[in-house]
Amino acid sequence: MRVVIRYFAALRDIKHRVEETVELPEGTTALGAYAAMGLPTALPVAFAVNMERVPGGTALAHGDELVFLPPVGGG
Amino acid sequence: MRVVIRYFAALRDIKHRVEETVELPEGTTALGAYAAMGLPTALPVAFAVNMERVPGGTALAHGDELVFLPPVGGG
Amino acid sequence: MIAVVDQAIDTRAVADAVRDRRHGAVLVFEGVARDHHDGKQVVSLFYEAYVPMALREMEAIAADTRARWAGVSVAMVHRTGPCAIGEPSVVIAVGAAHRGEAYEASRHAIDELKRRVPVWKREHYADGSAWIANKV
Amino acid sequence: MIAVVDQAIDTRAVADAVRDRRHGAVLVFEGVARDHHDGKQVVSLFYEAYVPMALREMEAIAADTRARWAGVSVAMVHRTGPCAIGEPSVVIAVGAAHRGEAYEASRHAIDELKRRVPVWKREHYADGSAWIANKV
Repeated sequence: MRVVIRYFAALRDIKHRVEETVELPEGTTALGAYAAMGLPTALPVAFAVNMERVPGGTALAHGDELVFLPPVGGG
Repeated sequence: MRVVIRYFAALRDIKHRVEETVELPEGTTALGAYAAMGLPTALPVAFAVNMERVPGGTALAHGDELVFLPPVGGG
Repeated sequence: MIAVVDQAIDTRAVADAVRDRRHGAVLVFEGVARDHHDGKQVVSLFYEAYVPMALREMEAIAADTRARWAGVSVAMVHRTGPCAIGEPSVVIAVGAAHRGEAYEASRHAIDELKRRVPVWKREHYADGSAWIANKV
Repeated sequence: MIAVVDQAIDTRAVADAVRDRRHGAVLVFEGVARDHHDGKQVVSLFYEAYVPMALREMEAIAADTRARWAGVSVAMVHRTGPCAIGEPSVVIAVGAAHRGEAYEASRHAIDELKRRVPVWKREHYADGSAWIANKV
């Protein structure tokens, strides 16, 4: 299945990219995708699928937009 | 002794004046001056002498500026 | 900036008076003439002030606020005369390093202003008017 | 008005968006870029946002605030990109019939914005920069 991943803040710095479209095995979870992208597991990220916060164990579906959310700093 | 009295809000409406200079016997208190001016004793006024809030029993002095303060409504 | 003015208050100028590079929060309170009170339709407001004492009290409130919340800046302007519905009758700006103290200091300043600054409000209705005291 | 903008926020426009003849209080919170953080000198800030989700979250916070404090109006604007010291990075305006609910609703809105809206802040120092998370 194909998933769009967008990167922000520290993750954008690490990946040197804003967005990418990746092929992942059916059943891959948000957390699984994070590991598959080779991102540091020590980072306390949250997950958003199609702009909804979801638990890391959430299974992705074809066409999803996945974003890893580092701790926010707005305001 | 001579005292300047200034009127505001409901008291200005009653007295139809903004300010007057009156002669009062030595020892007159703020409350005494209020009664002497024929103002309604039912009104819950406070007293300011020379712009300081004072108790009604405060004796006035020559040259004082006396103001009767109806309940405030600023803000 | 502490002032009593007899024309429209320039809210931006009051806010700008508290700006400081060390502040992370600027909180601006506007008390606005509203079109109703205790179920009655209000057409306009009129404010009267014992101006020199009002300024003294406002200065005292600002000083007290700065003493309680160290490092905050405070500006307060009250209007007198006629005030149309929707126009601010009072503007209080507080600048602070952090938002918690900005909210607390601002609330303290407006509560004290309403309690002790010698300003009186007359509400005008379609069929008359009345002097309205703040609830204590 | 709910918006994410990449230029200076027009605070007056945000405040004007909540004005209503029924409101007696308008409270405007500006979060401002300040020149220090945890003892370090800050030269400037840079904000990055996941814009469509940030807008969704801000809309949800505004709706929640209006639901909790019936009758209040809420407007929120966050800035992205570089933000100079002294400039607002966020402006939240709340209009309410009475000041008590204006203070509570405003505080709720900014606390929620800092907790859940996907915006990130990079602080620039004389000798580098760092992404800074809000304290939870």
